[in-house]
Amino acid sequence: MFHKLIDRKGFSDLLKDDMTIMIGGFLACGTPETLVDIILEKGVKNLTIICNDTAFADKGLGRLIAARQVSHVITSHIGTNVETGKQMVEGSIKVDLVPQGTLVERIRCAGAGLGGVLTPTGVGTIVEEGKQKMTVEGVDYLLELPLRAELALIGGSIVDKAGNVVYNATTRNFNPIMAMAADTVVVEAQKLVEIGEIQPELVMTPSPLVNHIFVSEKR
Amino acid sequence: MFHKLIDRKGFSDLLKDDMTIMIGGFLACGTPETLVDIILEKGVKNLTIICNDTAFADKGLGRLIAARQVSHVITSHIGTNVETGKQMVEGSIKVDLVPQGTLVERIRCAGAGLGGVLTPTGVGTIVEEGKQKMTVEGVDYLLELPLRAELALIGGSIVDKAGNVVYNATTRNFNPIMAMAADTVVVEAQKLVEIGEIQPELVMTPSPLVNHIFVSEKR
Amino acid sequence: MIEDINLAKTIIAKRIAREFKDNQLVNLGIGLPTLVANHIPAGINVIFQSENGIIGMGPAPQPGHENPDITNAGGALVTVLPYGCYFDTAMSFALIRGKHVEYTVLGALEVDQEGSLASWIIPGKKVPGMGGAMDLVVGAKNVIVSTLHTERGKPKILKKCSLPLTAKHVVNMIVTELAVFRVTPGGLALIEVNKDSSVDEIRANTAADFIVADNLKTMEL
Amino acid sequence: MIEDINLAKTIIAKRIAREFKDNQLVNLGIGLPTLVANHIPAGINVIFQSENGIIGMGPAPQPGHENPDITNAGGALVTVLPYGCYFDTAMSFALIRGKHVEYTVLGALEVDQEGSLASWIIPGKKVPGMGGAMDLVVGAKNVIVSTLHTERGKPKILKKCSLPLTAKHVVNMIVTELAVFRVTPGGLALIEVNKDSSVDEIRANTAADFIVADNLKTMEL
Repeated sequence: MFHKLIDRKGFSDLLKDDMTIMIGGFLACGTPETLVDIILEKGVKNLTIICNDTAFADKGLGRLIAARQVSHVITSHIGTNVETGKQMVEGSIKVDLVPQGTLVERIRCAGAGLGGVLTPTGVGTIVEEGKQKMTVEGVDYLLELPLRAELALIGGSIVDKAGNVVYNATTRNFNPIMAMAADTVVVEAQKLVEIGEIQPELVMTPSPLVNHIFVSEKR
Repeated sequence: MFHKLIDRKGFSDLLKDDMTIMIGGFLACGTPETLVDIILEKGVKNLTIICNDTAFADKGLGRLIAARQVSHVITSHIGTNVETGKQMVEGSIKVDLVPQGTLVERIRCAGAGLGGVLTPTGVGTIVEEGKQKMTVEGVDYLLELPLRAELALIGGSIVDKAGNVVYNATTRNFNPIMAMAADTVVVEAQKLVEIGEIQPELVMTPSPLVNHIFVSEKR
Repeated sequence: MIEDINLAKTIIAKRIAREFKDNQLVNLGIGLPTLVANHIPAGINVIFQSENGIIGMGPAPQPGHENPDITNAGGALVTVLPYGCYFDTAMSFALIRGKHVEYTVLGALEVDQEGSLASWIIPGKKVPGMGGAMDLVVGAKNVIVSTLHTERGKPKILKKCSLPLTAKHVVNMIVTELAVFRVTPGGLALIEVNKDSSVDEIRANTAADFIVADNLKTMEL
Repeated sequence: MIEDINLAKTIIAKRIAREFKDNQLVNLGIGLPTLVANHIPAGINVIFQSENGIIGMGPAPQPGHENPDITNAGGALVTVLPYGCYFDTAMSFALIRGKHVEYTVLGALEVDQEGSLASWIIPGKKVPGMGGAMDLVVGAKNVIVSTLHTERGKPKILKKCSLPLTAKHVVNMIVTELAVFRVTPGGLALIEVNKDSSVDEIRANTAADFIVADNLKTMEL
């Protein structure tokens, strides 16, 4: 019925050069670290990464940048990873900085079939460059467009074998939003449980959104 | 510290003629029935009600329509309440029909400080009348605008004394979205518990959104 | 024609039930579409979504096990299966509009050869509202219209809908008790015929232009 | 001038902490604003939001009680109070943008008399990114800038910001170790002066035009 478990090879086979990948986590909290390990091992190149922040050169998805596997990153913050700034100055990585609330709404639009959203954030700043500005009831807004990926990598705390996901504490962050906005969704499960063990009200990512479950090798 | 409990009189005092009120529930499942009782008793008139559906003439918020306290309803479905259709034909109630997914996004926009959202729903139908149409990457969308209320009435299953709310099963529906989009939010608690009794991951409406807690007289 | 309406509805429900693959997420509308759930082939696990906030909706509860907090989009008491979950309406329609639902099955007042559907209003007569239907037909990956071939002798499948639309150019498949049609870029195509009917009978009872598929088949139930 | 930077920061934090009322929801930025949490007056319960997904954030955990799943927006380990809860980033910024957060307190590279703020980029030199700051200053009901009055002798409060803005016309209040300003429709207004400073000293160290409020007060800490 549900056959979603994959191993290292199964995940590695999904990876290709030039892919666009969303990776959950906030300064590495909630990031699927084993999946990042496997991307490092496979060595795929020229990736576009969509993420809240580029974490650290030695922790979280920031390791992919340190390994020079990323040519483009769409994110809200790069200040904690010296490699991102360095490669940006060199010109070897393209960095699109997006306000955090706008970033999450753009991903949500893609996942929810919405064509865009009007936000007041960024009006009157360089963020508005190249964007359509609209006035609704006297207030100025920017039209922000959907952001989608081929692959979303999600860090789940408790995952049942159907693919229902619970995120503990602040590991939730971008994970459930990204799980809606990619062609293929892989969740790294801190803890795998049987179907029926998760209270149905507590599910944060419903099982049909999850294509593959990988059991974490960390912790 | 948290002094949010109100009684019948406390709630009744919030009610005024001509108010715009959002009421949670889906065909009366999740609707705060005691609060509806109190509106009936107070007899305030000329209300604008924002709701998923007008429920039934003898159950849910539909009772307010049967009592002719409502002059305008913004909703996705009126088919289960004969009174709504009858009064619409008579011309004594104005009915704005909004697709369910658009209705919830419009309420979400108001609650989330967004100026509007582009949805493909309703394109090529009478729903597009009077609305701005936009094309993004070759797809047509309607620009749908925020929908806000003075008062939101919420049906909560488990509520702690700080105002954190959990909704059981399908009582959730519009409740958590409406709880973000009104000047004053009143939750009718099926069960009131002490602070600390709700798992922090399970909270669906965070306490700062709730102004008043009314302990349900039903069930 | 098949005169027995219950038999006709069962034929439609059985045929639609054969469309689904294992683990697909499906939303069934009120009325006729609900019957589809009773005919899912053995070995296939279809996951039912209800737009009021369920994935993994199960059958009606056993007497004595009713829970008033668990209802479907028609307001009926239901159950949730062990792999199921609940969510709010914003999430529900994000799933629907975002193409996460594989199939939506719904009824029609009228459906036409361009794939447009009218199902929510008869102006001046019946105005129930669109509920979630407009989002469902725009958002689901596949839209199946389930309808009796005719109503009081009049065809339901038209050249062009006359009633206000639910959505334009969204229907992928039309299943009646007599036939299965697919809406293709080249127009409406008849792809299956009930073993007790014929292309001629279908032509006589359909007010739309349609082509007969080269590999026309008998409806399997 | 107050030469001791730690003393200066404590003065700023203490003064800002006096702004809040019981049960208000407050977001504190990284760095100086974080210190505000240590000075909340007795009897006042301020509810702290962290934009990575907490309401009811508590202090750092006791040694031995660290939980790597509970972090704040700066990535530091924290705790959650009994009335607290967690949510995703979409909800977090819905709360922020939707005016559900009463106060946001944040630092500045520059702030100006029009209430515009620059805090996220020094082009060609330092490009950390805006993180959640742009949403916070646009969305919170009240924006308080906490900043040392000068940096290396240069005023931080200007006529007009020269760096790329975080947002335009959003700041309500500026608190330094010397003074409290309010941004009013009539311009920047000096409303409080540190007991060890003077209007003249403030004028000498502020590069903005400001009016002195009629009811100018001494900063209470």
